[in-house]
Amino acid sequence: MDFSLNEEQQDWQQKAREFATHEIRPISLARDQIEGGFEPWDWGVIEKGSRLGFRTLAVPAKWGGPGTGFVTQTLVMMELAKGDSAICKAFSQNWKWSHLIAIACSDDQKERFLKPFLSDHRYLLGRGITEPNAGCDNRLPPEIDPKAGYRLRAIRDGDDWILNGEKTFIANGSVGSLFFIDARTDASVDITQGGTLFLVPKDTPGFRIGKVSNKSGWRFYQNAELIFEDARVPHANVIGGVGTGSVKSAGGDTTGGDLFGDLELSANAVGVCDDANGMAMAFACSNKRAGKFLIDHQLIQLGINEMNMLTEALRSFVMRVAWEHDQGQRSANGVLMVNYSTDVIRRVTRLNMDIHGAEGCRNNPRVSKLARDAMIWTHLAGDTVLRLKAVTKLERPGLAEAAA
Amino acid sequence: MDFSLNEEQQDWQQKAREFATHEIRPISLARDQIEGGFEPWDWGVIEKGSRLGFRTLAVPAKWGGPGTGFVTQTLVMMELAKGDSAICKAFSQNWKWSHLIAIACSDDQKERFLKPFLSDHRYLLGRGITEPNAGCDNRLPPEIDPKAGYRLRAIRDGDDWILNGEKTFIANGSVGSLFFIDARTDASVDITQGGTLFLVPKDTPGFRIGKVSNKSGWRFYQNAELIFEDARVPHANVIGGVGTGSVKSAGGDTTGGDLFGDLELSANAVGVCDDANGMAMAFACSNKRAGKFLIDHQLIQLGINEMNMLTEALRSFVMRVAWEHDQGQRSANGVLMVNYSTDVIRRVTRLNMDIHGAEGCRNNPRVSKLARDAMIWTHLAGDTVLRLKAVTKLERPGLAEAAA
Amino acid sequence: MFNLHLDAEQIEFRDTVRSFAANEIRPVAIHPDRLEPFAKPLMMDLLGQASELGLRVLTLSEAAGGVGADTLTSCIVLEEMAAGDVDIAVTLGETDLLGHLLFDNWMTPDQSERFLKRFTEDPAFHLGHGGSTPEVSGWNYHEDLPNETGAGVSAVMQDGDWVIDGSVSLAANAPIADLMVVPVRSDWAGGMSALVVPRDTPGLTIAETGEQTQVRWHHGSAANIQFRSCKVPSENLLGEAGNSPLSGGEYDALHTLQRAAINLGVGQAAFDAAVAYAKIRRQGGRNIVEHQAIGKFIAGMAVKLEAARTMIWKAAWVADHPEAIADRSVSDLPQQIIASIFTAETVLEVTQTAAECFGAMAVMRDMPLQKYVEDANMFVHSNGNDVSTSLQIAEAVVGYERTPAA
Amino acid sequence: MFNLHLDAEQIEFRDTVRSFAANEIRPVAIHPDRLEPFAKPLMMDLLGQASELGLRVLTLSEAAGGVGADTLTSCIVLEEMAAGDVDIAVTLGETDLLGHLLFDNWMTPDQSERFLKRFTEDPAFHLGHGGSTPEVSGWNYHEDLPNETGAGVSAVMQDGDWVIDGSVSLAANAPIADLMVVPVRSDWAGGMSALVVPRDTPGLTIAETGEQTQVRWHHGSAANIQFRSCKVPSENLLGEAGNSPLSGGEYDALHTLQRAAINLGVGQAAFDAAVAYAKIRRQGGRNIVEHQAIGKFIAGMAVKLEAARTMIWKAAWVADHPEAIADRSVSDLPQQIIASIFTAETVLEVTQTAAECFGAMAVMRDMPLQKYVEDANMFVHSNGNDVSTSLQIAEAVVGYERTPAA
Repeated sequence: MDFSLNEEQQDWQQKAREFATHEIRPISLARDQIEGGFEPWDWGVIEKGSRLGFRTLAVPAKWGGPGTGFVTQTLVMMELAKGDSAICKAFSQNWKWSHLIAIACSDDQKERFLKPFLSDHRYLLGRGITEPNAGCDNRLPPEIDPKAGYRLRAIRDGDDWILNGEKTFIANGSVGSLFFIDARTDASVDITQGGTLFLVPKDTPGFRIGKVSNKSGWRFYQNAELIFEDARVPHANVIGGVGTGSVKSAGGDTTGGDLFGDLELSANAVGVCDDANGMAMAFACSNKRAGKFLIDHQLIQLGINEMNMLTEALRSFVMRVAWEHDQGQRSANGVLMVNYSTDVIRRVTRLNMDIHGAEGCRNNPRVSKLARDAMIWTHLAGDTVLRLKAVTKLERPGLAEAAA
Repeated sequence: MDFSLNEEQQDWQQKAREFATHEIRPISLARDQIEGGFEPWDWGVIEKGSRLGFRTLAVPAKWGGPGTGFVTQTLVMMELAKGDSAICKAFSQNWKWSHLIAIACSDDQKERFLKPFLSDHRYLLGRGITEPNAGCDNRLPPEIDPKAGYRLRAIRDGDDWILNGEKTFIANGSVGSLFFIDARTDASVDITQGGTLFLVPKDTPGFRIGKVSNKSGWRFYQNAELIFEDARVPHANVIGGVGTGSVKSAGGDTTGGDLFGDLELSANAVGVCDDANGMAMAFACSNKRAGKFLIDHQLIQLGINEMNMLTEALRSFVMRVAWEHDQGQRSANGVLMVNYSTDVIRRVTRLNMDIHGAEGCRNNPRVSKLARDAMIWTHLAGDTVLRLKAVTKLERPGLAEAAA
Repeated sequence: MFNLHLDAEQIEFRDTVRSFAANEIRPVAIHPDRLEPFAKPLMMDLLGQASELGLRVLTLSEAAGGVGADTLTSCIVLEEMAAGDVDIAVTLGETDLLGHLLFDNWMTPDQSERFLKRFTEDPAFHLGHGGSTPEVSGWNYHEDLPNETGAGVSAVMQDGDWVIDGSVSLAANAPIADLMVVPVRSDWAGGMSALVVPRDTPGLTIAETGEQTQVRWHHGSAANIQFRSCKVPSENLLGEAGNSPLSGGEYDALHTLQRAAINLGVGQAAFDAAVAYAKIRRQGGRNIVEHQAIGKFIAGMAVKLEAARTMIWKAAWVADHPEAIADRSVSDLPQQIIASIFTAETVLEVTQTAAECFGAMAVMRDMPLQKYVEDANMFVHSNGNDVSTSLQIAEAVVGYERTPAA
Repeated sequence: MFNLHLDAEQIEFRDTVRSFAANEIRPVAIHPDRLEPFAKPLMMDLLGQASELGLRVLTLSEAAGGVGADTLTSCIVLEEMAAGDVDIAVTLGETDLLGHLLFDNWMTPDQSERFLKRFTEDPAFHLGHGGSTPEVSGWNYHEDLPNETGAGVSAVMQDGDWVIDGSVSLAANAPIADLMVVPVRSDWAGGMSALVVPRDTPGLTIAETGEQTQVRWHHGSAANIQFRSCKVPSENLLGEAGNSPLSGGEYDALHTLQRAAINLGVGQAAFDAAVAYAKIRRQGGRNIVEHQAIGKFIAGMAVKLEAARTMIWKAAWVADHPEAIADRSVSDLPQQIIASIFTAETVLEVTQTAAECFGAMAVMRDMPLQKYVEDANMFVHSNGNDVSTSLQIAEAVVGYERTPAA
């Protein structure tokens, strides 16, 4: 049992802290307050971060990346998110698919796509699975309805596949250079058997970006529609096998989901909570009510206690799971952790509002920004479907054992 | 960063698990259901556990004990408490004061008291600080009232001290062989300056046991009044210096409080939650409603999710703090953790009730036992005073910094 | 016209019962000598005194010899009584409710003739319910399945008599009832039937459970009862065979409301105890009531109790005035279920918060707080309250209509 | 006699406003084109239409030319209006409340003479409040300190005129008000005074904040106002100098209640949206309304809204019937504060739960859920609601009497 960080981990943590303090945080609120869906985006901070390695942090050393583990990635996300949750996500979104490429792509695919990814500071990655009528069903396919889930069609045509359909809310959609697209190659069976995952570069003929989502939280972060009208994708861009089910197409953790995905949102939440805790304490130590600093009122102390208590519980959980995932350990812990991060980020950002009160909320829009960012967790990390899914990963006793 | 357990830790964990399964759990509910304050107590299980080392687990190797660290102690408590929270506490209570003896007592005192403690399987330890009108004030002495806190008087008489007064709710009170008694040697100043800590063996003339508390939870565990009527204690039994403030009398962690005490209740809570989780899952997998096993109802899945989620968050927090305390790191984390353990144990034992419903609660009194045991946390680990105290351990920015 | 004035009689009743509970019941009910042991025998003397105050026949019509109070008054009174002792309140409430339904609604004049006089004249005459507690579960949410009924008693007609067999666990009021109302499965077409069975009928055995555990998981007075070829004449049938008036919803709705009012009384008692203690307990150099943290507790409890009481009174009034749903003065949601689950959850929180104010004293068996918490826990997890109950409200919101089982 | 029937007029008002909100206001208010941009200009046309329905003079007495509705009716109507658009409801409510207080209670006949005719005849005539929002904070819990008042405006008497100086941030209704009611510090003995100041008075500047941020932290129509040697005649004093009727508690109490009713309308709108969506959104092979998890959400929201509405109606009725406290039909706790904090917390939970039903759609700016959540957040953290507010209830429970500041 050892919680200390090694030198590499400390170095990355420190580098991320400085970048968050000097480059992210100074622009964070201003970007949030820009009207529009695409407009809050800023290539400047992405390029600066990319030069420091934050875009390609998860690429393995043998492919030319820094080759960091989950613990390091977790530490970096906590720091970046403290500067801005959405900007942190714009970086870490690329790590998720870096993991996917490393684990699931062929050498030829790695050659064709990792190289440009590593060399171009504006090369971003995204994955398209959600569709207007297929969100949660992709994550927990219902037994009673095998046709549930994504519908985007892919039909074989010689050495190519022809894709038709639409994806929605796709992360990095409006700024990505390469997308991992889940399509149905066989509509007669469920998505675990009839789904296939394709590599689709942004310049693919017949593929274009639709509407960019204009969100109340994570405004910097881009989500957009991807539209496929007879889009032609070479068979060489199929990841793993055809029809083996895109969610697990290469037989391993191809989604970045159960090992990295849960960590990503949970670590980000810790950063937001750290930010909230700092804001709340600073406000309480510099504003008075009834002749006393807020920090000297028990009501405020109880709020500050709860904020810090929940944040430290979450941080402990996240560091533990990061280590477990570095060991390749799979359990319910990943999903339980990300569910938990939802409860914590929502509560902590709410308590930050309570401590600021009307005056503080009015005078500092960052108080509301943190709560708006936190709302994103509700559907990405802590919705009912994900909570039910966690239970499927717990061990169940047999009937005889249970009744004993 | 490394969460794995070394061999010694695994061995103790395994040994505790077996003892809890085969010796504690089989008697747990029966002892709980015995009328009276003292009557649920059972020397048999204490002696058996003592032979296996569970009574003296925290005594350092150089004094003849197993010399385990906080991580090991934490692991053992989690296992024992899963068998029975109160029986676990009856063992771990001795560890707390073993730490105190090791750190704060003179070699002469160690010689006189550690030896009998190590050799007698019925030799238990207790600390007397709480009095009928002095509970929370001992933990967070109020600035505005220096006379607050314990009042038990000690007056010097030659080589002895004469003690008069009364302690209440004293752990192991009715079964202890040696007590650490906080007394006022100077009533004109506050307890940090006018308090002194004495070693008081049970056969001290003028010292006797009063009423044994009859509690709704932790029924096995003993709390009793200690009554001092001209009790005569040799000066050689003063720990540290006179009037240096008993709470910190040897200048270090003499209470077992901030390093061990917080861990003790938190680890115990994890064990109770593990127990509740197992019970809930077993019940849900063997009982049907409306034609389906409860585990196949979403309502129950959501409950099971929350129980496991909170338990794993708490376990992570506790293991982290155990390691931090093994490193001698002091921070707000200990108190925050023990506050958190209160919220978790209360919620998890409540959800266990929800899952059992009327029928399950009626047919299995252990469901209510866990909730009754959990209520103990409210005043020992998560009361308002402890939550406010945690805030005093957080860093506060200066006014200029806060307003910046 | 909207009006929240209570009438003078309601306020007088409340005052009378409040003072009876405070001065007569509570000193005995929460005396350390009674609190400490597990067993809590029903305080028969005090039950008798409460009966003498008219509370056993509170909602029975004046024509039948009762007080003729409405449901609201009954809820007000039961709350006050429960603040004294929850078991007396439950016991009295059961007899009162069954008395009103039997003699005002369900019995024929001939049947009333046989039982009413003894019921009204004997203050120790109680009524029992020989079935399971109301089933208001929502486990079959949006499924066509009927909810399970716990009925384990059947009756067949033989030579003009009903012959009853089976058993019921924890039948309400059975230890003290002179007359039991028993829902039975019969071979008739349709659903359940209901019979009245005098206590001394051969073949009926009433066994007090004698639970000596820390928490007996029921309120009031209850016992396991058994029927073995127990015969009652055909005249003991209530309403029609296969169409039990107990299944009509009225008993369940009023029973649910009663329990909510009693539940609230427990919360109020815990709150009153906490406020009184906070005013005298000193910590941090001042009485704890002056600490913001305790103030926050007190305010939270006060708001919750006020809300629960308001919801119960509303549901009680609506129970007597269904036309207010038709004219859209109140919503068409099941008000008694709303009041019940809202109160159960609320009172559990209140008792736990009150216990926090008491520190370690809250877990001492000779102090009442631990009892209030356990009573509140039971209300959340008994009498049809469970995690599924509220799904019935969701079905009402969306207008789900269950296809009756074939 | 306890009675929860609404009268026919109340139900008719409710139906009218509900249908106006659903058919006229909501289609405009939550149209994606309006939702997406940060700025949400007040919809003046619809405000005018609402005014034509009589809602601007709803509680003004009939004698003065108003509708003469009671506080309960006003709460019912404002809830419905707010379900359409919260800003219109707040704006109308402010004018209506000030109109009632000014012309029915506070003004002398001479003063009424000068302003009433224009007020009643011009549907675009609005009233503004040139002070801070009501202070119902509890930060001085069990301390003799008075709570801070935000008043930054002073007035001195000069040659028979009041000369006003100072500024107020976010004065309610200032952008549209023709007449402002302004609390001022004066050199008179005692407390604050109150003046009416016509909009076009020289020296009064009204600057719309033009906030273009994601969340402007106020509801309704508000602006920063400034007084620079602004003169009004001595006849513009309301009541006595040093004894402002605004400080009498009536405005604060009714204002608090109004806001609670409006807050509730936001919750109801979110709930209605969630139920409608749950009925059509398919997931897991069935419409999500059929999932227990969603059923639990729906039930929870329904219970909470029902409870909040019941508490608001009670407080509204009590505001008009203080004698019910004296006769002990209702408790002597501050019902409007209870209703307000209960509703604020409840509606925030409801809007968040409703948002959960919508998944990712809940955070899209062209969809209403994100707005409902933010509106609810504002109610919890504005208009005197903060974490300390409930301590006032605790003081009422224990009967703490504050020694007035020297």
